[in-house]
Amino acid sequence: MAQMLDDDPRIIEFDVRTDEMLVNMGPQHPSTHGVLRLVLRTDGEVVSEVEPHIGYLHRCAEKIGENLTHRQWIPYTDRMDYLAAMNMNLGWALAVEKLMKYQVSEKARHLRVLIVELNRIASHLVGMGAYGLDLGTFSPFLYAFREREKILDLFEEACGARLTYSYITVGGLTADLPSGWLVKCEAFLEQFEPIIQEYHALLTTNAIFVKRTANIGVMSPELAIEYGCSGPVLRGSGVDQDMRRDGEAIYTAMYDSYAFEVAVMKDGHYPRDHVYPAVPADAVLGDCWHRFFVRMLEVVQSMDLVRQAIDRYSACKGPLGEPLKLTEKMPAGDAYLETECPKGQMGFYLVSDGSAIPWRVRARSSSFSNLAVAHELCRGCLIADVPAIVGSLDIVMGEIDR
Amino acid sequence: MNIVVASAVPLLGLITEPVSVAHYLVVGAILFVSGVVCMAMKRNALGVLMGIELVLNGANVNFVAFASPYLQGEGSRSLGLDGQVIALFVILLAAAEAAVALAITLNFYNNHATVDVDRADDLKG
Amino acid sequence: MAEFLINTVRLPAWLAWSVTAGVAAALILNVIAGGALVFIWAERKIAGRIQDRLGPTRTGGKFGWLQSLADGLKLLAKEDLMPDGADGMLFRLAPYVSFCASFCAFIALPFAFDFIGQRMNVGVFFVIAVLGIEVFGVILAGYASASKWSLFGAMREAAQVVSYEVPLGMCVVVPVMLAGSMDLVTIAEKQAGWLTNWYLFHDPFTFVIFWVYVTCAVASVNRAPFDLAEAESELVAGFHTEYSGLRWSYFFMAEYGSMFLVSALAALLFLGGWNGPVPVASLLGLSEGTGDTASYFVRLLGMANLLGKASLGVLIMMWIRWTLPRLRIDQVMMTCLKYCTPLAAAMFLGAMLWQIALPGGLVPGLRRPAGEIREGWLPGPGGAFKVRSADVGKVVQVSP
Amino acid sequence: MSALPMIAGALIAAPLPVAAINWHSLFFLLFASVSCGFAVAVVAADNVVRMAFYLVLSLGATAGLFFLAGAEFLGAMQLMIYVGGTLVLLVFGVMLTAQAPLVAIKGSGRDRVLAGIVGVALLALLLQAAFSVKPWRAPAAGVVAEPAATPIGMSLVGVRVDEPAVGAPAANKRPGYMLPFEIVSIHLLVVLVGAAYLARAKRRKVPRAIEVAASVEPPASVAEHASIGRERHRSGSVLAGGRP
Repeated sequence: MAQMLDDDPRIIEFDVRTDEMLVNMGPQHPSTHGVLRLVLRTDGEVVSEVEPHIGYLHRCAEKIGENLTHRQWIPYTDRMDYLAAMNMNLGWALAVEKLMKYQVSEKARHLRVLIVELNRIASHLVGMGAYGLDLGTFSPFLYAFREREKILDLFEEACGARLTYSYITVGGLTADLPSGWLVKCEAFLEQFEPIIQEYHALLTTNAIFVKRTANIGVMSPELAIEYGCSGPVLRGSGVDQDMRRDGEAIYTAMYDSYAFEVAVMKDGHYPRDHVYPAVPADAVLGDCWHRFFVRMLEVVQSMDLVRQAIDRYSACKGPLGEPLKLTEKMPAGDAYLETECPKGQMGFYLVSDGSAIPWRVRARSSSFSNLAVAHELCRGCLIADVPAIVGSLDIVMGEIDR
Repeated sequence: MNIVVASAVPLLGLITEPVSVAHYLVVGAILFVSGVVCMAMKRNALGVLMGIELVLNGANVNFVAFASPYLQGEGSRSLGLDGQVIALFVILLAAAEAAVALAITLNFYNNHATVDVDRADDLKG
Repeated sequence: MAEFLINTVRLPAWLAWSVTAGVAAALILNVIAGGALVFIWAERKIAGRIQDRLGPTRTGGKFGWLQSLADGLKLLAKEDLMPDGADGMLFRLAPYVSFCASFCAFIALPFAFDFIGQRMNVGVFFVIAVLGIEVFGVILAGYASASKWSLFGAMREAAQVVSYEVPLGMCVVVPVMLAGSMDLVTIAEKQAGWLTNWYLFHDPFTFVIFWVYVTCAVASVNRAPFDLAEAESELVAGFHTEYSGLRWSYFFMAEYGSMFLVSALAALLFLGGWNGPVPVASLLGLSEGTGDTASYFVRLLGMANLLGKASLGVLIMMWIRWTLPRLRIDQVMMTCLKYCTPLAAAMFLGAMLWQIALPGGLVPGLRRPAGEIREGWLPGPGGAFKVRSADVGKVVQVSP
Repeated sequence: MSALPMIAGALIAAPLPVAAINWHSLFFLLFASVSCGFAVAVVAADNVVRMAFYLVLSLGATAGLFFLAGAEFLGAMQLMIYVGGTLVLLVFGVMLTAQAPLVAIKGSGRDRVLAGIVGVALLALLLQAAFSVKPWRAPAAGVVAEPAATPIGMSLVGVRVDEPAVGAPAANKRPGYMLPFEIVSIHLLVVLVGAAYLARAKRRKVPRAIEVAASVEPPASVAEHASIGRERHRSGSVLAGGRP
């Protein structure tokens, strides 16, 4: 312990007697990603404690879910992680399907993978751009949004909405893809691929960016597990866990026959399926840079998955299949399913009394657990590191407050 | 009104006559006295420090005045460059003095949690 | 101009001088205010282009150039708020302190030969000194706002600007040493002629120190990546969090004013001032010093030259701002103390030794001599002695 | 300060010949009144930040006086070092007086009266001295000061290039300021090191707050995943809305 403290250059005890200050970062603050309020206890520029205060966006989503049928609640899941609404839809749909032991058609399965992975790209683009914004660079944010717009255009064409899709629903999807969509999607992937190098140049390998993120907010794998972190935050600490591979059968079955490598540092290196920039010397496993880098890798990974899904989807003949009726009754019992959303493992739990309306609905939010670890990571950092650390957790308040 | 004008007319000389050394000396004197009073009166250590700065500055004004060639009237001679150089050294030493005094104030603050010089009586018997 | 008013228009001398001074002040003021308008527009357009956007297009005029004007109107009409716990007097005064400092520094800045508010023997020094006072307004604003974010911003700015004054001063001293004068006009005059006469290309050390100067200048005017005092992702808006309306715009004008100022200073000290890369005027047989109409034309050309160089500097600062992330405060200080200061000191020493070793430069005849001997200046064994007037103006190597 | 309204009154009432105004004197008056006025304001103010602000204005105006007296280099120096130095004073003032009681430490009324009496007496003495020598009151006309920056610089490296004052030793005998300059340089260095030492930031083995928390027995599970300051968190938060 003492050894660690000696090595930590940030812990400097000044001889000057100084007063601690309580500072409210948020709920209206440019870099808290929505209505998050962080109370900082600072000694000059050094933050000694960070306390997240949440609940400003609480909308009783779970309680509402107990008064609607399973399919009626889909639009409310849109509004949890509104940056990855498709993934939210899928999580709930799969949970209900698990309870009902319902199997969607092969075509619907591949379409779900396609859509969900595309949404993962969009979500990571926002996370990446906003992270640049947290560190004071504005342009990558707009570069990221430019590409995200194209994904949203695709979604709009597929389901009519740009943010809250309700596309994936219990028992399938609300509609099949329009004709010509796949070509556009492939064209997008084609032009998007080289742009990732641009992001790497502006952020990942930028000297100032590395200085600001490497060795900042280092989270040990043990700490990550203890706090229930998941997703890129967990994998950034070197824990090899991805629900798409390690999850329950009903979920992993979706990714059967898909080839992908979990974006995590194993044996001292990241997957080598593509050419990625080298890990900078200053970066320590579990710091902000690694969390960011894992997201960047997942963008490429998702692109591969989308390509595979396009192939498999177009190989499937026959109809997509109709989703379940709004009032389809569920068997009595309960089901819990965690899926790998862009922000982490999103779990939905429902208890049914045999009607179409669930008796109890609960959601396990990944951002909630990821945010909880912020106060551990921010201890002893500088004020400028707080946005860097909280931004690297890539939280969405809609999901935390529900 | 008449009284004001009558008292003001001699003051008109201030803006019609050229400036002499005596003008500068008056400014220097006022700065100096302000500094002395400040040092004597303030209980805030930083205030005392500012008083010292004022005193040194008042002295500098005098040096500059005596060094200036076009303030010199008949029968007196300018200090020339020497006056300016001495003023320069005063400025440098004042900066050094401020640094040390601040460090002392800071240490005092650490030990007493105040910058009130009246409380610096630890050595009192 | 004053002479013209006295002799031709037959104004009384005091009025003539007042009018002249007023015109000069108004011109400088308009350089700042008008410059701010143009630069804000340019910043928007540049940011837009860099970010694959169009920038303002719809406010009116071609390319949306009325946008800044519309902004100005908005700021004028905006309610002027003051926090409850603020120190009213200091809160109100702070923007003016900043703006005045920025404005005052322009007084000693020559725009072309003889186009200068007040030619000063110690011009460089004055500009740097007055520019340093700008931070004062920022600190007052931060303190008086009674907001913790403002206070953080102010403390950061104080630490940063005071630290960066050291390497900045060292960078500035090198051209001063080469020219043998602190007068900005003299320094720029010495660089007249071809591109190779610019102090940037004087020797390798000045080339390096120019980039140190650029770094320090960006830091001392608080632009990205050193814009910690107003880091919006950390400190909301830093020292001007609580300001709105006209007062806020004074800070803004001060910022753009000092951006232009340090760029112009860079042009004057390293990039030949108002002298272009090719001495067009002297090739045509014109001179800027004679006082006839042609010389005024040459001066205007020089002014365009200087304004162009300074604007280019400002544009580069904008480019940097929209590209790089922001440094952290300890990294900013490290950059100053660990890199800029030692580098500036070493380059200063190097430039000095170069002057002794190769006073005429590597290629003789390509460059004007840097230092000149004036009468009675050469130190001898018995103190100063007179130099023969035939030697005056020649470069004499002083043995150490 | 009271001279200003009187002059203004005089300007209105008396048929003042504007052409007779000596601009140099007018600017002198301007700078002098700012300088003196704010020097007095430093004495009168209680808030330490305002005091520093007044001091800066006073020193800045004094720099203006130096410019008027032909000491351009000294004026710029004053702006850079003195005003810059006071800036640091101000910063420290802000830092040290974040608590309200320290912003305004007031002297007692008795002190004020006493200081006022002494001050006025001293001022009277000094003014009398200032006006006592006749040549000091008689200004020279038409003398233009030589730029002093270069001679000062040369004198600091031990060479005098300025015109000797009347009655001064011959040019090559006059002393340069090489030695004082070196002494001052060393002095500044020593002061810098000393000040840095006095107000140093030193590293402790364990941060203060953790020391306090170390006295509280940490839960067993904590020791397993040692991370910086974890124990401290367990010892309780002081933040509003603390955890259960």
